[in-house]
Amino acid sequence: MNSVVRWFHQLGSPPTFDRFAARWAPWAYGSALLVMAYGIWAALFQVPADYQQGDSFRILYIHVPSAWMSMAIYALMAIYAAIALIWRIKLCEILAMACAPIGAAFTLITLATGSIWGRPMWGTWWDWDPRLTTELILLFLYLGVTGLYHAIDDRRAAARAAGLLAIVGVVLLPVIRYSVVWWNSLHQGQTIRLLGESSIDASMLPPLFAMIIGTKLWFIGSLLARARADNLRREFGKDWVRTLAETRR
Amino acid sequence: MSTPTLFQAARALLARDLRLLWRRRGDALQPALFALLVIVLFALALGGEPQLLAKVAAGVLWVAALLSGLLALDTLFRGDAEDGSLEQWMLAPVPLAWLVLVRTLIHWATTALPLLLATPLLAELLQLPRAQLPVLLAALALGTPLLSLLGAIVAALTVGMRRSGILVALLALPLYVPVLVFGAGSVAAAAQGLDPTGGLLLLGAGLVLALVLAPLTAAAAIRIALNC
Amino acid sequence: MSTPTLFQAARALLARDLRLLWRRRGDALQPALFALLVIVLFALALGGEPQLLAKVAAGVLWVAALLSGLLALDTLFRGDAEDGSLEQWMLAPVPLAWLVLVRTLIHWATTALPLLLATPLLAELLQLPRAQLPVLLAALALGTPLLSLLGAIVAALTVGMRRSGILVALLALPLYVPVLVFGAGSVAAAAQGLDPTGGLLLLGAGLVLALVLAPLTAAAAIRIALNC
Amino acid sequence: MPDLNPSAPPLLAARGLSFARNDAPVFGPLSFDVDAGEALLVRGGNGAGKTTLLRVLAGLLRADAGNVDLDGRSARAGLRARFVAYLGHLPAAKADLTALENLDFLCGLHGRRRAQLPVNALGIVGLAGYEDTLARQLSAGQKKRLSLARLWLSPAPVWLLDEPYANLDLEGIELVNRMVQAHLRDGGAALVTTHGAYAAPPVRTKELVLGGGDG
Amino acid sequence: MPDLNPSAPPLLAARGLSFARNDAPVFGPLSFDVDAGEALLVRGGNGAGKTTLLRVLAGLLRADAGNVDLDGRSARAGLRARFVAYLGHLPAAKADLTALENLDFLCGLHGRRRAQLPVNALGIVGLAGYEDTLARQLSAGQKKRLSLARLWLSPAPVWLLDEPYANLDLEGIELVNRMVQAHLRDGGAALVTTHGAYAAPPVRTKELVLGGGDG
Amino acid sequence: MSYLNYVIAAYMVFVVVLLWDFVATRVQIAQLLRATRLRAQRAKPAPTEAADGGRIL
Ligand code: HEM
Ligand SMILES: Nc1ncnc2c1ncn2[C@@H]1O[C@H](COP(=O)(O)OP(=O)(O)OP(=O)(O)O)[C@@H](O)[C@H]1O
Ligand SMILES: Nc1ncnc2c1ncn2[C@@H]1O[C@H](COP(=O)(O)OP(=O)(O)OP(=O)(O)O)[C@@H](O)[C@H]1O
Ligand SMILES: [Mg+2]
Ligand SMILES: [Mg+2]
Repeated sequence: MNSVVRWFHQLGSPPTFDRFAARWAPWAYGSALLVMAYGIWAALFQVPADYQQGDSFRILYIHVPSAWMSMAIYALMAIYAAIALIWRIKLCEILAMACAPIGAAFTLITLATGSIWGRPMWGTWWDWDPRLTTELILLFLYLGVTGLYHAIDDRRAAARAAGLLAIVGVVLLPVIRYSVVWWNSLHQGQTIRLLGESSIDASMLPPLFAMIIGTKLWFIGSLLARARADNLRREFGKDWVRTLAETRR
Repeated sequence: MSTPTLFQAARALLARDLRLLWRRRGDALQPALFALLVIVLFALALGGEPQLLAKVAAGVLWVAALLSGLLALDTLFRGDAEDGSLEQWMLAPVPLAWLVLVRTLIHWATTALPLLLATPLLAELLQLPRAQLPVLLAALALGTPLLSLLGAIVAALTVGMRRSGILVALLALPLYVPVLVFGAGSVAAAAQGLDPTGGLLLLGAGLVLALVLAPLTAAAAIRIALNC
Repeated sequence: MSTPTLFQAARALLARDLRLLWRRRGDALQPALFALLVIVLFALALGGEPQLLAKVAAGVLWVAALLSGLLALDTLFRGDAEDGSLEQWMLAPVPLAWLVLVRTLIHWATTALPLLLATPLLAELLQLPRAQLPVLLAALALGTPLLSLLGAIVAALTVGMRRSGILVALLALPLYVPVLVFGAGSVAAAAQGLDPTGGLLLLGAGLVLALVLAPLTAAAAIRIALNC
Repeated sequence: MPDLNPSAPPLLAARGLSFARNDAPVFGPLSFDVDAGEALLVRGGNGAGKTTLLRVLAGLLRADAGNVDLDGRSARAGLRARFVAYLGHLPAAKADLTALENLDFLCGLHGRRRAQLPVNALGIVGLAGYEDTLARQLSAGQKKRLSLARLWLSPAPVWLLDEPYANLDLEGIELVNRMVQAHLRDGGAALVTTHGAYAAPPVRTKELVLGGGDG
Repeated sequence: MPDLNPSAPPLLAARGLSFARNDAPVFGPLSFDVDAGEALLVRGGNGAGKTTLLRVLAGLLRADAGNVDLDGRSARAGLRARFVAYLGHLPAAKADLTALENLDFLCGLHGRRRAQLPVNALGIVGLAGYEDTLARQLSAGQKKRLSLARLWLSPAPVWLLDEPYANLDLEGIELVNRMVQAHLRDGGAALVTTHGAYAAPPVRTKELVLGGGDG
Repeated sequence: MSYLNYVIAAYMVFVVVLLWDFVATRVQIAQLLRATRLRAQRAKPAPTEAADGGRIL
C-alpha cells in the first residue's frame, strides 16, 4: 500500500499532474475512439442478426459494457475516496470526484439503452424490476455525490464529504449485481462470461470485447481530463496556471 | 435613478435570483428529482404491479408535485429572512406585495417548471395511459402556480419562526387540498371519458384570483411575522 | 464533576431535548400529522375507491412514514449547527459519535415513535386488512430507527450547508430504498400469505449494524462538514 | 436631499414614542428631533432598548404610542422607504452572491445615489479586491464593511445605524466616522447606537441615553 | 489546574502552525507559547485571520502544518476537550431554552468547575433576574453575557475568546477584563482576539499581530 | 418486424452522452484558462482605481 501512496504523492503535485493529464488524455480518448469504432462497426454490420431478437440485440454491445462501467466506476470512486479520506491525498480526492459524472453518464446510457431495448423485448419502456430500479438508484447516488461535492465551498471539505457518501453507498453495489439472483426478474440473468464458458455464441464476442475495452479507455481519458479541470479550478490564480493560460492561447 | 420603478426592482430581483440559481445549479433540478424519488418510492412500495400502478399514476403524480412544491416552499422567503434581506425589502420604496409576487413567480419558474417539463417522463415511469397525459399537463400547468401562490402565504406566515419544517406543511396542505381535488379530479374525469374542462376552468379562475390576492396577503403576513 | 461521564452527557442532552420539545409541544406531533396529511392527500387523489385503497394501503403508509422522517431530518443537527451548539459538542470531553447516537435516538423517539403509535389509526383510514397490521407494525418498528440512523449520516453531511432542503432528500433516498424494499416487501409477503420473517430479520440485522456504524460515520461527516 | 435651511422641519422627529413587549415597556415615551446635518447618539447599556428603538423608527416594529415625522410629514411606509436606511445586526447579504452582486441587487431594490457606483463603494469601505468574493467567505468585519457599502449607496437621508462599530478594526471605526461625517455634510442625518466605548464621529451630535436594562 | 511552577511546560504551545483555504494561506507559520497565568492578545485588522487561528487552536479546523501542544503533550481530541474552552461569534445557546437551562445543559456536556453554580454565574455576568428569560429574547449584549457565563463555568484552563468585547457596554468590557484576570490568577491562560480598539485586561500579556487582510 | 429504429436510437444515446462528456470537460478547461487570463488582465490596472476610490471621502 505504501508504494501506492508514494506514487500518488509523486504525481500529486498539481503542475505535475496537469502535465501528465494533458499529455495522456488525448491518447486515451484517441485509442478509445479507434477501438470503439471497430466495435460499433462490427456490432452493426458484421455480427449476424439473432434468430429470436432480430436486430434489437445489437443494443447489447453498448448496453452491457456501459452497465459494467457504471458499477466498476462506482467501485473505483469509492476506493479513491477511501484512500483520500485515510491518507488525505489531494490527488485522490480529485480523482474520486472526477469519477462521479462519468459514472453517471454511463449509468444514464445503461438506463436509456436498456429502456429502448425493453420496448421491443418486454413491450414496455420501464418496469419496476429490481435490476432496473437499483440501477436507477445508482444514478441517484452518483447525482447525490456530485451534488454534495458542488454544494460545499471548501473544495477539500467538499471532496471528503462526498467521498464519505460514496463509501456509504457501496452497499448498493452487491444489491445491483445480485438483484437478478435474489429476486425473480424480467431482466436477463448472468449470461455472458468473458472467461470460461459463455452462453452466447462465440462469433458475437469480439465486438463485445472491443466495446468493453473501448469504454474503459474512454473512461481513462475522461477521468484524466475531468481531474485536470478540477485540478485547475482548485489552483485557480496560482502562478503556474497563469503561465499555462498565457502559453496555451 | 434615485427611486427604482416597479420594473427596475423586479429586474434586480430576477437578476439576483438567477445568479443565485446559477451559483447553485443543482438546486434547480432538485424539485423534479424529488418528485422522481417519490414516484420511485411509490412504485417500489407497491411492489411493481403495472396495472395497479397505472390506476394510481395520476394521483401519485399530483401528490409528488404537491410534496415537492411543499419542500421547496421553505426556500421561498426563509433565506431572505435569515440574512436580513427581508428587512431591506420592507424598507424598499416599492410595495412589498410586488416583490413578493415577483419572487413567487421566479420561485415557481425555477422549482415547479422543471417538474412540469419532466412530467411526460415521470408519467411514463408510472405507466400512465397516454390519453390522460394532456389533461394532466394542463391541470399541472394551471395548478402548480396556484400552489406556489398559496404556498407563499404560508411561507410568509411562518417566516419568523426559527425552524418551521413540518409546520409549513401542515398549514399549506389544507390550502392545497382544493387544488388537488380539482386537479386530480379533472384527470380522473378524463380517465373515465368525462369532460375535464370544468375542473380546469375552476383552476384557472383560482389562479387569476390568487395572482391578485395572494401577494397582498403574503405581504401582510410577512409584516406580521416579522412583528411589525 | 469535572469531566462528565458518557452517561451524564447523555442525560444532559436528553433533559435539554425534552425541555425543548415541551417548549414546542406542537412539533412532537408534526411528523405524525404530516403522515396523516400525506395519507389524506392520497385518499383524495385516488378519489376514494375502497378496493384500490386497501391494495395500496401498506405502500402508502410506508411512503408516508419515510417522507415524514425525511422532513424531520432537517431538525436533527441543523438547529444545533446554526446556533453554534455543534461546535461545543465537538469541544466536549465525550466522543462526538456518542452524542450523535443519543441525539439520533431522542430524535427518533420524538418524531417517529408518535407516528408508530398512530399507525393502527392510519391503517384503519386506509382500510388496510387487519391481518397485515402486526407485520406492518413490526416492520415499521424495526425500519424507522434504521431510517433515522441512515438519515443521521445524510443530515450530518449537509449540516454545513446554508439551505440544504431537497439535497437532503436526494442523498437520503438511495439509502432508504433498501429499507423500504424489505419493509414494504415483508408486508406484501404477508398479504400474499407468505412468511414475512425473512425481510424482518434483514431489517433487524441492518438496525444492529447501523447502531454501531452510523454514529461513527455521522460524527466523521460532522467533522468534515464543519470543515475540520 | 433636504436643504439646510434652519427654519425647515427636523428631518426626523419623534413625539411621545413608546414601545412595550407583552405590556412591559421597553422604552418610555421619547420625544426628540434630529435635524439635517446632525447625528444622534443613542446610548444605553446592554438591553436598554437601543435596537428596539431603531427598529421602531425604521418601521420594522410598530410603536405602541406616539408618532414619527420625517421632514415634517407623518411617516408612512412609502415615505419611510425613501427617507430611511437601516443597518442592523444582520448583513442583508446573500451568502452565495459575491460582494459586488449583492450591492447591485440592493441598489436595484433601493435605488442609489447619483454618481455612486457599487464598485467604488467597495473601494471606499476597504473591500477593493473582494468584488468577486462570495459574501459567505468574508470575515466578520468584512461583512460589516459590505453593509456599510450598501448604506453608502443608499439615497436615503436618514441613516439608522445599530452598533456600526462592532467587529470593525480601528481603521474601520475611522471609516464609519468619515462616512457619517460626509453624509451629514451632504445634509443627511444619522442615528447611531453605541455603548460609549468607541469614538463618536466628530460632528454636530446630540445624545439620547436610554435607561433600563442592566447597563 | 496546572501549577504555576516556572519550569513547567507552557500551557499552550504552537509550533510552525499554518492554515490555508483552498491553498491560499490564511496565516503563515506561527510559533508562540502561552504560559499559565498569561494572556495572549491576538491583534490584526478585519480579515487578518484571527478567527481562523482560534478555530484551528480549538480543533474546529485542521491546521495544514505545524502542531499544538497543550501542557507539554501533543493536542488530540480528548486532551483538547479538557483543556480548551472556546467563545466564538455564535452564542451556542438554544433560542427556546431559558438562560439557566442553557447553562445547565452546557455544564452537563462540558463538566463544570467545582464550587461554581449556573445561577451564580448568571449573577456574575450581570444577568441576575434573567434566569427564566428565553435566550431568543435577550439583546445582543445579553446573549454575549450568557456565553461569558458558560465560559466562567467551564473547567478548561485555556480560554479562546474571539472578540469577547463586541456588543458589550462599558460595564460589560470591564466584566470581561475581571473574568480574564481571575482566570489567570487561578493558573489559567487566555487568548483574546481584539482590534485594539478596546482596553486590554490588566494582566501579564503577550501580543501576536497577524498581518494580511485589509486592516 | 424491424427494430432498426430502436437500434439507431440506442446508439445515438451512446454517442450523444459520450460526446457531452467530452465537450463539457473541454469547455470547462477552456473557460478556466480564459478566466485566468481575464483575471491577469484585470489585475494590472486595478490598483489605481482602488486608490481613487479611497480618496473620495
Ligand atoms: C432500463 C432497462 C435496463 C437496465 C437498467 C439494465 C441494467 C443492466 C445492468 C446493470 C446490467 C449489468 C449486470 C451485471 O453485470 O451484473 C445489465 C446486463 C445485461 N442486460 Fe440489461 N438492463 C436493462 C434492460 C435490458 C434489456 C431490455 C435487455 C434485453 C432484453 C437487457 C439485457 C442485458 C444483458 C444480456 C446483460 C448482460 C447480463 C450478464 O451476462 O451479466 N437489459 N443490464
Ligand atoms: N424578541 C424579543 N422578545 C422579547 N424581548 C426581547 C426581544 N428582543 C429583545 N428583548 C428584550 O428587550 C430589551 C431591549 O432589547 P434591545 O435589543 O433593544 O437592547 P439593546 O439596547 O439593543 O441592547 P444591546 O446593547 O445588548 O444590543 C432587552 O431587555 C431584551 O431582553
Ligand atoms: N468560510 C470561509 N471560506 C473562505 N474564506 C474565508 C472563510 N471565512 C473567512 N475567510 C477569509 O479568510 C480570511 C480570514 O478570516 P477571519 O474570519 O479569520 O478574519 P478575522 O481576523 O477574524 O477578521 P474579523 O476581524 O473581520 O473578524 C478573510 O480574508 C476571509 O475573507
Ligand atoms: Mg442591540
Ligand atoms: Mg473574526
